[in-house]
Amino acid sequence: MPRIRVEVDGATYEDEVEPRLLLVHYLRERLGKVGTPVGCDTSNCGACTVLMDGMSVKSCSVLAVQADGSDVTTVEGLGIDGTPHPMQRAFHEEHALQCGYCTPGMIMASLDLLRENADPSEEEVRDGLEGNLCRCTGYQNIVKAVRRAAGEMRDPAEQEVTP
Amino acid sequence: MIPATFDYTRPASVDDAVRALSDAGEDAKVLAGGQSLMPLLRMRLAYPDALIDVGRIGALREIRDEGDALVIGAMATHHEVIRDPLVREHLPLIARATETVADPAVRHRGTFGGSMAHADPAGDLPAVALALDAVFLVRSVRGEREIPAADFFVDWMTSAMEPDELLVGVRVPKLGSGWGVHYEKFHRTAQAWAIVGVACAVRRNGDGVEEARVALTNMGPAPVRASAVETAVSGRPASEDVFRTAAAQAAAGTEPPADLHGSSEYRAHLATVLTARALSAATGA
Amino acid sequence: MTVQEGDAVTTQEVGSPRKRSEDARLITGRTRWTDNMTPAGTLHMAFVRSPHAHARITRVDTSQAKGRPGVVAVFSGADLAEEQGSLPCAWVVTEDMKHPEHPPMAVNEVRYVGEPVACVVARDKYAAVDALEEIDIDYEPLPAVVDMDAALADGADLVHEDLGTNKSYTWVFENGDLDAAMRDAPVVIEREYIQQRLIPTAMEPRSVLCVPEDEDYTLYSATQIPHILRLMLATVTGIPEHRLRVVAPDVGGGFGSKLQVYGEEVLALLIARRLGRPVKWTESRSEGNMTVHHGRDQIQRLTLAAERDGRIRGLKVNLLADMGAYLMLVTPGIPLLGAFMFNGIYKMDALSFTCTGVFTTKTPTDAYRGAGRPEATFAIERLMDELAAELGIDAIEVRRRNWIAHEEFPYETIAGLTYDTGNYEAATDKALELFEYDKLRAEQADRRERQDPVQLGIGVSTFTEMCGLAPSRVLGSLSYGAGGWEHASVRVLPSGKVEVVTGSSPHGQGHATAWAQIAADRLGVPWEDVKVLHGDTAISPKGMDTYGSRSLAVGGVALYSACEKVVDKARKVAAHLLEASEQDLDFSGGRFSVRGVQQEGKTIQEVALAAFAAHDLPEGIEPSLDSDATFDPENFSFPHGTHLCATEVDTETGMVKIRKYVAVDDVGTVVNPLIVEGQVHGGLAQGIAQALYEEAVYDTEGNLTTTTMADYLIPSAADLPAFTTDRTETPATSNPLGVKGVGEAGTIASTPAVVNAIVDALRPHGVNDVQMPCTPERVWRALRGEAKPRAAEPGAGGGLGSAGGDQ
Amino acid sequence: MELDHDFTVPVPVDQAWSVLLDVERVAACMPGATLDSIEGEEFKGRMKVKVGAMTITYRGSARIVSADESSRTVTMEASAKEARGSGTAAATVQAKLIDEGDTTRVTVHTKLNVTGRPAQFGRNILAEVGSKIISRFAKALEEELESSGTESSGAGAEGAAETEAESGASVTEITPESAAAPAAPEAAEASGAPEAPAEPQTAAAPAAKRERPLRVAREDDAIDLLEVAGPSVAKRAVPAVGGLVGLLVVFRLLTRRRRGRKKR
Repeated sequence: MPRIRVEVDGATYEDEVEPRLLLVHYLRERLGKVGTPVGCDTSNCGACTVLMDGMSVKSCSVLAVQADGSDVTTVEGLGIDGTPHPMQRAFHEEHALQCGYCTPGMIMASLDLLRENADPSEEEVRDGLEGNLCRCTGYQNIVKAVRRAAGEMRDPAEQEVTP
Repeated sequence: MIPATFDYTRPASVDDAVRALSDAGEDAKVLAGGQSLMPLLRMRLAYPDALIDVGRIGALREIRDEGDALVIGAMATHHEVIRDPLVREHLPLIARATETVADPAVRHRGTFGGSMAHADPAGDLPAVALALDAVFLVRSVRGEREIPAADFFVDWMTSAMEPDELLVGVRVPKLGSGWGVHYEKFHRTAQAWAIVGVACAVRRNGDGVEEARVALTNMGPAPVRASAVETAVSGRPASEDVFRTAAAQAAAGTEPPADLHGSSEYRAHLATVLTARALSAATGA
Repeated sequence: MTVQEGDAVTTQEVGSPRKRSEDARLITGRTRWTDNMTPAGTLHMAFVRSPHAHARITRVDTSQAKGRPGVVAVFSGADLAEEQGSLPCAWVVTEDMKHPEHPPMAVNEVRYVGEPVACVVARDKYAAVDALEEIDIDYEPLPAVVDMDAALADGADLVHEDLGTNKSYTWVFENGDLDAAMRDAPVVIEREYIQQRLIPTAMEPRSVLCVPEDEDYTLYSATQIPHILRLMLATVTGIPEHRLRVVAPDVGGGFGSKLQVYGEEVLALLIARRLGRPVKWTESRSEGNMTVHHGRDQIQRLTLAAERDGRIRGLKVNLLADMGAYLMLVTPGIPLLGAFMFNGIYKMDALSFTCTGVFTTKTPTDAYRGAGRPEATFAIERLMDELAAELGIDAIEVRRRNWIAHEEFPYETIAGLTYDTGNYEAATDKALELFEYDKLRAEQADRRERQDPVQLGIGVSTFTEMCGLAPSRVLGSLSYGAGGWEHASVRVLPSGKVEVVTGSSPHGQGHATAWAQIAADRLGVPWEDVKVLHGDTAISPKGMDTYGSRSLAVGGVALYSACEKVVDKARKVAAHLLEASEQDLDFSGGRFSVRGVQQEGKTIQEVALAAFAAHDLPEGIEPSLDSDATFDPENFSFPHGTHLCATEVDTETGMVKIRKYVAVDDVGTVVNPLIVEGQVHGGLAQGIAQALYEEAVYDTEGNLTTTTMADYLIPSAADLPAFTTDRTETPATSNPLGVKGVGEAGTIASTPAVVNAIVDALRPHGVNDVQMPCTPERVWRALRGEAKPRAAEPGAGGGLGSAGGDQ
Repeated sequence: MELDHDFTVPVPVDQAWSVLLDVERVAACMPGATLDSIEGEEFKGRMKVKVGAMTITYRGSARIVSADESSRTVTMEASAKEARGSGTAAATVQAKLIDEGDTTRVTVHTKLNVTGRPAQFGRNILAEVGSKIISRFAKALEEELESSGTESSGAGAEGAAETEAESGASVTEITPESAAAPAAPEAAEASGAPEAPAEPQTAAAPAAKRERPLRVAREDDAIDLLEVAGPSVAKRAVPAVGGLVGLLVVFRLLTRRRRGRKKR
């Protein structure tokens, strides 16, 4: 069995895995990182979205062996010392979740979206989240939350640039 | 669902990869970005004996300028292709069409070459390759060969590559100046496959059309060039009327599939409407 | 309890947009989905499912699978036949209803694609799924029964040979003289509408974990109904009810699909009992699409008679409702929930409703968001637009001429319901203003004039619905197998903190937040001091669970009553402590004070501590303020509203784009506007998705071809518009909170608004219907004047086998 | 799914009739099928369908359920299960011969019923693959019937030709620059020459692999896992083969193939 070394949410893991083991199952069943759920088997729903080396991926469509040497961030790795990440906070503030099953993936996809576009329009947010399905919210508040988080995340950045 | 077992190798070079592919036999599959293969594995519609993961071969990821053409490494991700300055400058049609592929997370993993080798008639990129007269660079232990796009897409999810061959890159001639491009994708939801897509490149000469390339997505078991349309617009004024008349022949000679998402008849109709729109968009008419 | 009492309450929490307390764990991934739990020793189940729509099982060979590494046990249906019983149907709608046996795992015959046939239990999921390939099953195929009309024809192939018919029941409701209404009616409109089959698609796939402990079993399940499930599991398996504990941990959406007693739940329990180890099963999405009960699937044959001035005389409704292969928990009753809604908000002289439940070799249908009411609302709201078109009257105006005026409430409808309150005028006026109706009508005229390839259509839906299921006496009269009450209890802890226990079982709605708001107001304690407990039969022993927009309108009111009882008890203790008479005490802001002597008082926390200490309690008072209450509503609640939708229809491709959507809902008193708005948004998305995207499609041989999300199209953010939502507020008079249900309203209202808008855009082209989902191809075909083909042609976004087999 | 094919073969009806009754020969027309055993009237075998990355292997049996000489109608049934999944495939093939003197008109009515995963997608795998397989079956049957008229002429040519002419042509067509199959392009261009495709087949091994036609494994033969790849390649290639010449090629090769039965 191949041996992999992965950093997940700041901790390093080394494991022997079956080649066919999906990254999401590795996270959930081997590492106990059950914060990332599985919602489909065709990579449509996006519930399992995590960041791999900073970029969003659907962890049901990546093999654990493919993540060898990578740095994986899940929803559990966001925030510092129990303080939620601005994106998490915005989802709460804007009531951008109901059942919450899509939320981890939605949050991770939203972070990826802001990595490339710090100030997205409503339409850009909608397009950017095309790969993440939610059945509860009708997306309206998700869009609001992402734009709110974008605003909050831009501010500290601006402060850094203009000391 | 869960994939069945398979062996896994991760060669470090193209040479190693083709050797591994040759050794593994015909039931081995190349794992590129895996964004089409993984669902098939998970649904157990595919049972490869072995996966040869070419994801770590840096050389396959390069996009380089060869003067009158770009060579896009097979493992360049959709994400990289969309943002590549060379692609954006010389082959904007590829960038445009790639933006419509799946969703951002899939585009981070999915690769240019993988989409081509998968040869899905509903995939957006094969028609683009066909429209741009791309040439597929294929390697095996037996050597290297080049397959023109017109010969590469053989049938429903079937390319001209042999089981022991690896797609290493795609050489796409630059369009040069005077060309306008557009990819018109028609689908019911953002994530859905194209019911029909039209890849279009038009070179204008003043108010007229000098040359046009039109290729259709999902209008048959493989992408097709709408050559009747190309001929009909060449040398004519770039006007909506001309485009509409020419596009009426878009479906000529095609065998569009009938499936849940559209009947053959509807696809044939769509091809005409979308082709006219693509021509207009490409020429700014 | 009276309304006046309710009015007296200071409402600082109720009505405020509290951010949800549930969110903290959901946004950080510290969730408790059933699949997240894997106690030591857990075994994993996987199922072989029928590939046939209909077949006899002639042989099941599990021997090879048993030998696979990691496999602990393999069972066929025959192996469990003695103990597995039959899955329950709690709603015997007529005395002669045909009600077939429904083994959790098929034994002799399979009747839909996806029906479980054998089961592997292994050390992990991977090993279990691998072993499925080693199970060898022989089938003798039998004819698939896909089309409802064909299923009812003489000599039709039978789904259940022993029943001798594919008809489960015919249920009739009639009021008024329909013949008189139809006779010489100046306007008669006849239509056939198809309610396509839908797959509920909660984001969390079903999952069940059963942990045995001696003779006791704890079953964790992604369910909406832990209480009902416990009773039903006991009934089906014979395991005594008190030995069973059912827990609904975090549940990722339900929309009716988790209002069910599923075979996998029964089997997990039986197999955990056999093996003495925890057993878990989680479905994959493609498995779930085949086996989670489906929704809708009706053919509606409608005749509306009206006067020339647009006034409705009467409506005749003839329904065929696809039951699928078996009757599940409330399968046969779902279409009947619509029976009383076909008249909508309108006055009419006669209503005749006939529904025939039909067996087909498809996944059973059951509740899906709205459950019967969206179908009825669609029918009447589509007919109102057709009537307007027929008479050349504006679609709003024709409704005005028929709807119940606000001063006419309470109003007994032709369907025999008493609508307590409502103000259709107010909601409509507000919606028209927000929508800029006249401006859009002008644009529509302009586009028509210019023969713009993109036409604009405006769709109206002035809906109401009955929810807050349900008065037990009504359920009894409909032969439903249980009551419709709900239970709540309130525990005031020694420190003054409060635990609320509710029999409602949330799966995303936000009960923990809203219930705390209600309790905080009633008890005068800080919102943060209230903890809401639910979803575990060991913690919340009584309940009727969550569906039918009932949680707040029934469960919330039970809580209100329980809080009243706490205050009554506390008042006695406080009076004693303050040496005042009860009548002289005021209770406000959580403090009892002696009237006229404001400085003398006891907070409810002080009273709670005193009750706990019990050192000095009045005679005959127990040392506790804890109280519980059960509320059985006297009536349904009737939320209503006006939804307006503008669509842009590309006449060249048939593509529909929603340009603008305005929803003004009246859901009575609002406890938490944030949550209400969220419910409306989500409801709209699902209703719009029925109109435009979703359909479960079977081919002629009964194969479901929409088993994945690549084919069953759930809209993403990029596919839906931004909604403009607002409210009017007419409190319900049927409960002291004045609340009405809101969970299903958006779904019920929006579907006809969208389709009306599409038809409105195309009406100048001679189009008066587009079948749902209104795919580009269907719109295109409608524009070409093609009659609905009944042939088995693929495409059009749909195929065969969904409500009627045409497309 | 029901499919109809109709063709005329240049052999008298009696001769065609005898071929139709030979299950082995008829079953051999199913592309990608391998015969494992013959038990009385029942033929057991398997069929590997490979389309792009997808692979489905079926195991099953075929037999003649009725043969009515008076109406010259043969009905054959085949049923199979997926080797690794729960799905099934069943086909009822009714072939009817109509006497037209020196020639015989053949109508083939096929009812194909596929269950399981291949039938459970909106992208119609079933239609894409199933209809093409059946079309190729009908085509092969046509060729088999035609070959019956000149069976002796091809006898003895030991199995070099493993591929139908049309597939040979298609292979060469799609891999014109295959370094490993240098002979292939010539073969394609020379497809008019009856013997031409025979030679490159062995040389062009990797190329031919994807496009192997049916072979029947004898009891004394090793079991051969075969596959259908790119089912409509044949169709695309037909124009390249062209007209009567093409048919002649087909007929010769098939005849030899039947005699050859050589293990690959």
